[in-house]
Amino acid sequence: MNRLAVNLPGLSLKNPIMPASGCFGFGKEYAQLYDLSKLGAIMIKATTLETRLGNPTPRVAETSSGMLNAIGLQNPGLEKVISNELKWLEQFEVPIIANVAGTLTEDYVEVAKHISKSKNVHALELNISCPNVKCGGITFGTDPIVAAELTAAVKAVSQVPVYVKLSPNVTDIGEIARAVEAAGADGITMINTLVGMRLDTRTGKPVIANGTGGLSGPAIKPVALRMVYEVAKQVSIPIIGMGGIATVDDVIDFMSAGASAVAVGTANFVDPFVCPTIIEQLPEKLDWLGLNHVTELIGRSHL
Amino acid sequence: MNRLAVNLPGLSLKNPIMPASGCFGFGKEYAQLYDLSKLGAIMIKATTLETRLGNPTPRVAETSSGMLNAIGLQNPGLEKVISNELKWLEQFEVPIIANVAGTLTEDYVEVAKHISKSKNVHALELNISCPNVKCGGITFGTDPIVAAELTAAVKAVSQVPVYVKLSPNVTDIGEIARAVEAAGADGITMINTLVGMRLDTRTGKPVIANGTGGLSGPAIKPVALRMVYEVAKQVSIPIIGMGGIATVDDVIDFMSAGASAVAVGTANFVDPFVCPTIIEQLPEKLDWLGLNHVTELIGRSHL
Amino acid sequence: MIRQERMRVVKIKEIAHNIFEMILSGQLVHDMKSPGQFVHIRVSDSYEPLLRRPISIASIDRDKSEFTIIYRAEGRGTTLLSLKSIGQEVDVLGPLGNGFPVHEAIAGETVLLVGGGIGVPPLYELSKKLVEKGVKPIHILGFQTKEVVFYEEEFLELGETHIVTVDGTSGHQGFVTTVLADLKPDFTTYFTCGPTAMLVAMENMFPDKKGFLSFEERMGCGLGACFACVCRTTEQTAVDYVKVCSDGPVFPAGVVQI
Amino acid sequence: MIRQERMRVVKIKEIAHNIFEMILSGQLVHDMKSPGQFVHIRVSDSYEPLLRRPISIASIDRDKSEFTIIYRAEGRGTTLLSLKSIGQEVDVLGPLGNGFPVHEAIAGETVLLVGGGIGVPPLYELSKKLVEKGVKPIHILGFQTKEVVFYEEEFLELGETHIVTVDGTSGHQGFVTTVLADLKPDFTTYFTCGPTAMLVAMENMFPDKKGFLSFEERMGCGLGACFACVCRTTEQTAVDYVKVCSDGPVFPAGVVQI
Ligand SMILES: Cc1cc2nc3c(=O)[nH]c(=O)nc-3n(C[C@H](O)[C@H](O)[C@H](O)COP(=O)(O)OP(=O)(O)OC[C@H]3O[C@@H](n4cnc5c(N)ncnc54)[C@H](O)[C@@H]3O)c2cc1C
Ligand SMILES: Cc1cc2nc3c(=O)[nH]c(=O)nc-3n(C[C@H](O)[C@H](O)[C@H](O)COP(=O)(O)OP(=O)(O)OC[C@H]3O[C@@H](n4cnc5c(N)ncnc54)[C@H](O)[C@@H]3O)c2cc1C
Ligand SMILES: Cc1cc2nc3c(=O)[nH]c(=O)nc-3n(C[C@H](O)[C@H](O)[C@H](O)COP(=O)(O)O)c2cc1C
Ligand SMILES: Cc1cc2nc3c(=O)[nH]c(=O)nc-3n(C[C@H](O)[C@H](O)[C@H](O)COP(=O)(O)O)c2cc1C
Ligand code: FES
Ligand code: FES
Repeated sequence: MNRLAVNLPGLSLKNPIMPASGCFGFGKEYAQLYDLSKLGAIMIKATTLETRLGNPTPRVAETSSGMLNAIGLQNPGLEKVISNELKWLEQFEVPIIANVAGTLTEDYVEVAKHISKSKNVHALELNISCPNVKCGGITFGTDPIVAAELTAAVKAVSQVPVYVKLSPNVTDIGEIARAVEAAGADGITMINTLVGMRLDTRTGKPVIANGTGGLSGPAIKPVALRMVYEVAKQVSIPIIGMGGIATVDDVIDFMSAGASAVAVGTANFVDPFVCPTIIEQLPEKLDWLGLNHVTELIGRSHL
Repeated sequence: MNRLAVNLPGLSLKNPIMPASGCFGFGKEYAQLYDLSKLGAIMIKATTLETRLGNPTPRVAETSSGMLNAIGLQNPGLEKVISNELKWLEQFEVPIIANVAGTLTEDYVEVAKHISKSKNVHALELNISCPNVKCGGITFGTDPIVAAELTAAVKAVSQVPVYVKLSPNVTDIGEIARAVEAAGADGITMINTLVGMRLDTRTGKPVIANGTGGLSGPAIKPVALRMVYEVAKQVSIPIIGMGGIATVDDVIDFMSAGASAVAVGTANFVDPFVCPTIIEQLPEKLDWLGLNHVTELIGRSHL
Repeated sequence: MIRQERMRVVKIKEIAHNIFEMILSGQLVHDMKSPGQFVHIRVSDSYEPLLRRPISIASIDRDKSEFTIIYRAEGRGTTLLSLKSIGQEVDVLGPLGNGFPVHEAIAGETVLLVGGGIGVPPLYELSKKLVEKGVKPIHILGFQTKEVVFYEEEFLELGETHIVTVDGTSGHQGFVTTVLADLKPDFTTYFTCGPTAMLVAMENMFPDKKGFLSFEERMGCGLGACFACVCRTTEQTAVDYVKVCSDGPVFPAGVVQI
Repeated sequence: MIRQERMRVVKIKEIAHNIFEMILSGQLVHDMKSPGQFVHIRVSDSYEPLLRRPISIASIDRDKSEFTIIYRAEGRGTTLLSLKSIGQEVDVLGPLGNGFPVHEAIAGETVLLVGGGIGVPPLYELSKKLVEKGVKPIHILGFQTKEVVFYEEEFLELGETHIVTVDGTSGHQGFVTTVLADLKPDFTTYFTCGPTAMLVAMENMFPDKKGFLSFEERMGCGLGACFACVCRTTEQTAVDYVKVCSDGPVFPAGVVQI
């Protein structure tokens, strides 16, 4: 028995640990460091229809226990992602979750339609929560009706299950979660970054060229955990939790709050081996808790 | 000329630094450490009509660069606050901003009516953003119409200017800010805490007895700064900024983003002398920036 | 007076498994008033960890301007504290709170000092003060296991000392209450510090005795300002609540609802 | 191969005002390929500061498994790094990026090495490698003021060295370009590292020369995965952008839009 295996719509995960979208590129760089087949899955960088060159630099800034980023969805575009990146990833035994972004509903639909046909793409992650682009992104993530419509439109064309990635920058995240569930989402991934800002104390101007950026890292863990806990009570589709995860204890916490699997983002920059390290430590941690299987963790806060 | 003086509705501040509500009690404890007359103002602990005993303990938990609290508005109640606490504070030359809380609109109105008559209360801070009480608090702070109605009701009875304290747990904080401005608010104080959670990794249960708590401290500074920046663009009433301020540089940042004065909360627990220290360092920092007066900082990010 | 001071580490030693004794030097020592008071320590200049850690004063040496703390390196903060080396500075806020009332014991009397685990340290300074005064202490010190027993010798020098471990690997086997039930000591007043379960047991065992208990609660400010460490009181008291940090940590038996 | 290693501090010394030289020991040294590569350093085990800091490799001693970094203690991270002491461990990720192409210079040639401030360090290992090969380096090293000048002797040992300070307190007065305008040196290739303004000046001054420039950009991963450090390229290139961390930090003149 594999004590770490988790089954989710479209995803047969050998363990519940995966790198978060945008924090792992398309895997090539981290493949220099370890075998990507160790991972439960990989959430690849957001893919848009066309090539995107992203925002001007500086694109990142450090904050207390966190960082801001405004990459601006830079990516080679649908075609190249399919023919180069996904193709290259086929050498690993790891399911890919393709993060889909766009400006209009049609963009999302187009990307979803094609990328979901790729052999190793086992699920889509609808990015309706990117705070760093002018149109699309977060605008879809703050209105339950708009979010539901987009979800339904993508579901209609996708060959694989669709997870919707929620934005924490809302008054009531449960409302959005329920709306996308009702619209047919197979799962939820959460949370994306909190909108934040850092100023250059000397000049008074924003450090990030884009002005604002998305806050990630350990600083946001309490907010992410609270939201996972809240949404877990309100939906019955599975949640992939993220936001500040950096240690095996963080994984336990998110799964306890109701996540069925987790993603690690910013922590990859701090410790590039963080994912395999956590995977290695999980069994020992289950022993410590007196649990046989990682799925026993899911939602135990609610018992 | 006092380079640090700032004039705001009802408040003639000798400097723009004040302790934030709930992080300084009613001043007595910190008066053992330094002369409270040094402070620009004092925001006292939330006052409700009746005595409140608050939430069960544990009420606080540490997080990365932050902390969660769920005190639950514990306070001796309106009468005792006026006759004991405010009376005692009269010995200091420092304007008091009274933080007003309640369950129903009538509670707020009643507290505001009486507390605003106290000699040293120069302004009210309407707490429509406390995340740690079941009724009242944050429920008033997430709906612009409700927030506006409450503001107008309190304005109608208050003898002193009314500042409204905004919650960051909303999709569009600018909307709430505009609503309370239109309803007659004299100023805005922001931000209150972000709703968060910490779990005991061993048991999977929340560390804070209340379940969730309010996240404060350096971790939330980027979010607070972004919100101050955003609201400053949308309203013309002054803002008292807060959220993670711990150093003189943080003060510069918040004022640059558009705050006319700032409040220091959690940092008082880390360094009980943080307020006088910052006040002492401010002139030197103005020199470094080549500025004559602290008011020149206000909103320079927007230039 | 409460001060904030960067105090110098004069000594640091692991005296039992994960239990560290640290001696700090500075002026703040001269403001310490009673055994059982505590200090609030910032373990690093980073914001992570952010909050100070409350640690009891275990021993005071006024002549040398030094005092001792004894702590278990357990979570993030105390582990960082255990990594300090001699000569480094530690940011200390204190002395805080109200300690054990030494004046409640009279010369010639026998008193009971009951400590559990990391609740033992403040009893050491207390015992020194009592002995100085001519009071005879009996020490009952409970630990989990032999590995984490500390200061047995030090307490023995001051008076009768009984060690008890849950697994029986050192001293008696059981809990402090096991020893007390066997020993049936004759005493006027008890002083105790340790886990809540032990405090409850003590109150229950000696309902008619004068006793003083030291409490623990999660803290924010440590000064009385934030209402983090509030405990409800029993009906016998005139107030609804007390703050562990500024009203306590030591309270007479029967005050705090436990 | 890129490794993550806890390397030991063998030496740490303030060699100029706020400029520190640190020697680190470990196996990672043996994977270093070219001068101009960098390492990504985690300065503490706390999450605050969170991100690694990119620092150039200033000198390599393969025999001893040691390498040197030289950095200015400026912000929070580098200040913490400057407080390390001998024997402590530092978490290093590296070697990263592509350095200066030593093979572009041929024995007997004269080349120009132009550095500004904390852009000077990587030129030292580069110069050593060039000299080993029989290439003759001319060093033009610019600093703000005398107080922050470092490694003058070390560069002198390798070849002709001109120091220039903005305020004229050491060497020539002015910028590296002032010296270059006076000196009119004869060379085949230039290698440069320093503030962007200096890189721009170099490209403008020698539009027809072969040149290699080392760039700085804020980084997240340091590996090429996060798209933080992207620079737009000029029209002469086939790609739209390059990443400073993995495609650079060194690029041929004319590649990066500056
Ligand atoms: C008045 C008082 C005196 C104390 N004296 C001693 C002593 O002499 N020696 C000793 O070893 N311990 C003592 N403690 C307990 C000590 O404060 C905790 O063990 C310590 O705070 C744990 O911090 P950490 O960094 O190891 O754990 P973490 O898990 O990192 O702590 C996280 C947060 O929880 C708080 N916390 C965790 N456990 C406790 C606890 N038991 N009580 C209060 N807050 C806690 C921490 O202060 C911190 O804010 C005392 C506690 C109090 C209230
Ligand atoms: C490839 C490369 C090689 C470098 N080599 C050296 C060297 O050999 N010696 C040296 O002194 N400096 C070098 N630098 C610059 C060095 O990285 C920064 O001075 C350092 O990151 C500043 O960190 P801090 O903690 O002092 O400042 P903080 O203000 O605390 O830094 C905040 C954040 O901004 C980033 N940052 C700040 N300044 C810079 C900068 N100039 N470039 C990139 N990121 C920055 C930090 O990495 C951190 O993420 C190099 C930079 C790069 C990109
Ligand atoms: C540099 C960077 C780039 C990101 N890019 C994307 C992206 O392309 N698509 C997306 O859905 N989320 C993106 N995110 C958000 C992360 O996937 C994740 O939701 C968030 O960072 C919170 O997790 P963390 O705290 O572990 O980083 C990005 C985050 C970072 C830091
Ligand atoms: C322990 C604690 C108690 C608080 N109590 C109140 C309160 O009574 N009323 C209120 O408006 N805000 C209260 N706050 C919020 C603070 O005033 C402030 O808005 C928030 O903590 C953000 O600032 P900081 O990061 O500087 O702490 C409290 C915060 C803390 C940490
Ligand atoms: S810790 Fe703040 S009141 Fe006791
Ligand atoms: S720093 Fe991440 S791509 Fe260069």
